[in-house]
Amino acid sequence: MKLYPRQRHRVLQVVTKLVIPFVLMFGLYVQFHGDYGPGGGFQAGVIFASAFILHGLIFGLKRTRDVLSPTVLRFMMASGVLLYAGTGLVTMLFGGELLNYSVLAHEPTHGQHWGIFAVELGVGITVTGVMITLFYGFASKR
Amino acid sequence: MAMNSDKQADSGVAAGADSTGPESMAPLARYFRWTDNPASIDRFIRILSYVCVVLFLIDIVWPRYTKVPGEGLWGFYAIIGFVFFSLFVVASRFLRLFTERGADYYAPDCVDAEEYPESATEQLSHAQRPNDTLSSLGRQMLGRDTNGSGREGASS
Amino acid sequence: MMNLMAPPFLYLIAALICPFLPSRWRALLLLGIPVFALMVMLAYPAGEHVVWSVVGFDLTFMRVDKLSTIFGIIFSIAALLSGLYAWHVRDTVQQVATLAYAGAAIGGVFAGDLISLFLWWEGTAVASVFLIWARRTPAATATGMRYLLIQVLSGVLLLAGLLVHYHDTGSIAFEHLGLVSTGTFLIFLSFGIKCAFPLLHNWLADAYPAATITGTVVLSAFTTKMAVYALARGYAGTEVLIYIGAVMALFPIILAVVEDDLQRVLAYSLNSQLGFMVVGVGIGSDMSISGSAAHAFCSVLYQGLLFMSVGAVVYRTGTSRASRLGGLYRTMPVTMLCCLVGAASISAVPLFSGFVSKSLILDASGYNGNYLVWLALLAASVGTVVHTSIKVPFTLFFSHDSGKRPAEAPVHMRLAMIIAAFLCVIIGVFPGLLYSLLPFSVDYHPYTFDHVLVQFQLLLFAALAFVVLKKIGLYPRTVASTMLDVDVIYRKWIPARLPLVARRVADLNASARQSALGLLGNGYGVIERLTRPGAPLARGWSVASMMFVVIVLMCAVLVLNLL
Amino acid sequence: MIDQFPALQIMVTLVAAPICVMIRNPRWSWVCAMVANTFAFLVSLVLLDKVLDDGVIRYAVGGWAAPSGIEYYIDAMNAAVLVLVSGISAVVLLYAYRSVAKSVPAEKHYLFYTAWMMCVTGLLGIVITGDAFNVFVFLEISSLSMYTLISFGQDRRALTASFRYLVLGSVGASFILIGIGFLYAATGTLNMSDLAVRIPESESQRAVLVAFSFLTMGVLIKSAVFPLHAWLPNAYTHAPVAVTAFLAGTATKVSLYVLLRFFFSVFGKDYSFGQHLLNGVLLPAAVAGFVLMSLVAIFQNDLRRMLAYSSVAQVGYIVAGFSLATQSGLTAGIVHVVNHGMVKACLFMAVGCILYRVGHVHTPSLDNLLKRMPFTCVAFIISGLGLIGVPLTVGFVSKFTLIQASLEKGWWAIAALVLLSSLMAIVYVGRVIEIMVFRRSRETGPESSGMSEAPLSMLIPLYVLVGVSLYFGINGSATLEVAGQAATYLLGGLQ
Repeated sequence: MKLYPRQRHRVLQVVTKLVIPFVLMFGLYVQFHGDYGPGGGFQAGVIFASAFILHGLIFGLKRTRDVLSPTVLRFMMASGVLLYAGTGLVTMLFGGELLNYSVLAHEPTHGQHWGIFAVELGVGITVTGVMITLFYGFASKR
Repeated sequence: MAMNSDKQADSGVAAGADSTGPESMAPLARYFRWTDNPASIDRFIRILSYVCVVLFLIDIVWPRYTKVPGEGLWGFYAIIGFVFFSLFVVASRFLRLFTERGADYYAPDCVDAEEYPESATEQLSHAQRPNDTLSSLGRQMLGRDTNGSGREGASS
Repeated sequence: MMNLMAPPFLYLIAALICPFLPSRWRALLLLGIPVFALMVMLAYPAGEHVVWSVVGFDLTFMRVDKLSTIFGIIFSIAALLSGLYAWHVRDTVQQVATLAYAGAAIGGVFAGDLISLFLWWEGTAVASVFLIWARRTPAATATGMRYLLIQVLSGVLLLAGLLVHYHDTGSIAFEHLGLVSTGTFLIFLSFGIKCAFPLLHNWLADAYPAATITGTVVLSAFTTKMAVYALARGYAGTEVLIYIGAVMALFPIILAVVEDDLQRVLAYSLNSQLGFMVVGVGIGSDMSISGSAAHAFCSVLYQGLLFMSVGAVVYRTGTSRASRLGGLYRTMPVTMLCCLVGAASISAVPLFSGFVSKSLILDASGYNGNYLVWLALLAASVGTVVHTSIKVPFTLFFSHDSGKRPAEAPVHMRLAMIIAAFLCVIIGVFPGLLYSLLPFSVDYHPYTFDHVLVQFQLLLFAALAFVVLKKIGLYPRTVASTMLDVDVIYRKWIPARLPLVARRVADLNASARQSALGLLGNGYGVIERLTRPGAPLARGWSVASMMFVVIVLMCAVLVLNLL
Repeated sequence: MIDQFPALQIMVTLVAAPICVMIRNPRWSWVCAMVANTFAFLVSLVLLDKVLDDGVIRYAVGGWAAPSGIEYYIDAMNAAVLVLVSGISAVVLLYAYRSVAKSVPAEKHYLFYTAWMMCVTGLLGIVITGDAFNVFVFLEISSLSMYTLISFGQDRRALTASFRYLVLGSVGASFILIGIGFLYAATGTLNMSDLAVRIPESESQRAVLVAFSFLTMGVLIKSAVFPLHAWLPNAYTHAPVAVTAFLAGTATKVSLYVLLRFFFSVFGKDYSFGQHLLNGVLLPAAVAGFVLMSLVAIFQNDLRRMLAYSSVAQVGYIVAGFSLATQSGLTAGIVHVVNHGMVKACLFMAVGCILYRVGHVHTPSLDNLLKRMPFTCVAFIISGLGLIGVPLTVGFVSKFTLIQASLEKGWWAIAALVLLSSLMAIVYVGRVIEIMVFRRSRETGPESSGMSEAPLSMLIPLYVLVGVSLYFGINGSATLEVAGQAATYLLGGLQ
């Protein structure tokens, strides 16, 4: 399979367009349901990225880049890490140890919930960004 | 005899250069003029011999205190003195056969081979200097001597 | 600050300021410092003073007891007399060297530990060599170099010995050492060189005639006596010293009898006198040690006196060759009389100083029961008569008339000689004065009838022998010549054979160097082939080979650990 | 607030990294990195001071207590290494601005500083953490960013060098991971203090042994001990010179710290050097390293390459000091970690200055450089003397301690070889100095006559570090005391 299809695979294109929202949706589910069921930021990030990778495979790199430019990706990676680290700093600001979420809210359980949520979100964003960047990187090599 | 011939041979050389009269001698030295007279020397030797005989005889009549065996023998020390003296002389003459070399054997790195540096000596002849008087001695000692020439710069 | 007032340092300070004074003041300094230092010295109570702690060692610079004091006193007197004798000298080098040398020697006898002893030991070597170089002739420079080499060798041996000794015992104290270990043996050898043991004595006869006139007088006083002191301090009662001393007393005599240079004759006689002292040290009884100290005391005086009188002759005639001198009594009667006093002292005529000191050693050796040694010393006494007492005054002042009519010695020289002669006689007449200074109190009366009798027998029969030998023509005439001594080995024989040896060594060196260089070159080649840029060791290894190394090493670690 | 410092130590630079990415402006991202790094340095100084006063600091991340949670553990040993890493990083970063501006395209600068910040974070994290697996995580962070940093090098050889390092580094990291895995399997814990307690009690000693072997190999690869050093010379030669200075001063040193931590704290001295034949591998490797690599350094014509091989040799000294496994041997090794870090960073910074002005560092062509770049050359010479181990320099302090330690243990041959290798150091440093100072310039054109000193912003950091190293050379007891305390901690195990 060629990565830069000039010729059109109609079936694939149509199916892809149908599938991508569901993939994104599932990614978000895995992301936000991670603290209750199987899942978490890493897996969610990969799943989320896979949607864009699929898009890139089918419609070509150029069009995907139009959707999600490398600049945005870089920003995503940085902001994900920043979100993670920021959470840690905030917990320290609240007087706990690094990443001790219990201090984030009045009740430790709530605090941990929020903490995990933020951290996982950071991981998810970063992983998404990294995955797509890797794909761009390899795909752009001739 | 040997001394006599030595003296005669040398005085011939010396006579021309310097007078041997009493006036060229230091006053003190005049008491020793007998050493130049062979007859006086013979007398001196004779007296020495008599004294030796007397010393030897005393040894016979005087019981000496001894601390070393053999020391008490008659004339032990006399014999020792005579015999060892002769032995040393003979031995060194014998040694000389083997060890004598020319005066400049070690030249040039031996002081024997070179003259004594002029600057370190003050070669004044007695004839150039009058006899000392006490006052001249004092002056000399304080370095105000006017007789000697070039004394001050002897070796500075 | 008061520590700097210790006598040795006084001398050194004087030596430091000496060059900056006008000439007359320098000569005065040479007189004043010994007197002042002597007073300071006598003011010290017995015990250890001026202890300086340097890098963990306590260096004792003033160990005052009777043994060191007697040497200190005689060294001060010698410094004073030689200062007076050298009144005419305007040579700053000599004056500084004299002060430094005397200071070092006095420091040496007051040193309470081996390290400070070593410092003074080298100090005497370095200071004294300038007295030789001050003659300023090429030969004197060469001789001085030889002298310095030997003296420094002695110092180096002392240092080595002291290090070994310190390693063995952990102590640097200069007390009785005894010949017990490598360290003490090295120190013994070092003392032996300065004391001119037989076969180590060459420097003595080599250097003394080479120094300046006053330099010779100074040299004769210090170095050897300091060594005698060191032996008495460290090796009293060492038996081998008795035999060394006996040989030492005897053998220079034979050399001296036929020697032409009178200064060298005196050097040999000095060596012979040292033999007496060494025997005394070797016997090690209170009496013999005292005898050695007393003999050293007297020896400095009469030996100095003899050197001064010969020096005065050299000063006036420019030579000390017996073959060129004779009949000088006519114009140098005072010098002659002083020389006779010195001769009488050295040959131990009663009423002169040698008599009261030599008898101590002779009797001590007699009581010690070593018959041969006693006889050897007796023979050496006779020998002294042969080569010094008769030969020096006779050839200088009487004998055949050389025709030279030099003026009498300068006044200050005469004064110095007269004082020395006076001291010799005073000691001879009142021996109690000397005996009260001795390290051990001795109950000894030299003036018994027996003793005076045998001494006169000995001396007068020796004189008789001289007369007889002279009459029959056996007594050796003085001839201008050089007598070989053992130093011929390193002055003539070795240098003569050196070119051959040197060529051999050079050949060997060349071939060895060639092979070594070849080897080195090959080794270098191998290394360079391994390590130059791009060579196996210096190449960037490929990933595969790196992985190979990792795997091999991993296997090695696993195997080693799991076995 | 001061309780939070262990976390701040790594968080500051970690946060700075994404901020750099967002800023995207070369100058401001540098400023951001610089601020963060300076702050980290101050934090490490405070920590060192606190550790020396009050003893060990423990910090439970997330509030989870030690055996189950991740713990930051700081004793004299890692406090010293923290100061070294953050300090050298700060100085070199200050220096890097001009140096990088010339060699790296401007649009990539922010990425460069980001990678730098990540690398510092990783290195500090390795040092500060008390959790074995966390060590691996931070090791990966630092390694990955290091590969990136190296690949910023000017020519394409930098890419191959980086790639080789990547391969070998990954192998090393995997070995470490495998080792940690085995340890976890054998003991059921990842906390280092806990491991130290549980390893002797573990029932599967064979697994522990395998873990030990893998860990050893992995760390040895990362710290470039002799036969496993092959990645280092190329990487050091082709990386941007500021990166080289930074890496030479910190990266291998941190790996050596890990070695120490595992050998002495986790497995214990008796385990590492007693019943096992580690000496049979480690010491010969170290000795062969410092002898052979010094030899190789003599023949190098590229200044950076020469210094790179010399670095391998110095690692040999350090490992030799460790393998003596005595108080004084360890002290020597630790002191040399710090001292060599400073000296090598100085040397590479000086080389960077030369590169900045001359454009190459081909040794034989640097003749008469002293005339043109006096300050740089003087700094090079001072640091070169430190590398040789001339008295009054840091090199002397550590080499002297090492020789003393080996004599103390009775291993005369080691002492002799150290001296021999120091002689070689005299040769290879002396050769450069000779060329710089004494050799007459062959061409007397206008180009060689004028003075063209490196910019102040490069010289000042260089001289700051030279001054610090001189201070520690003259006042050797300062570092020796800290190192001695660290050695005592290590030999006594974890408290």
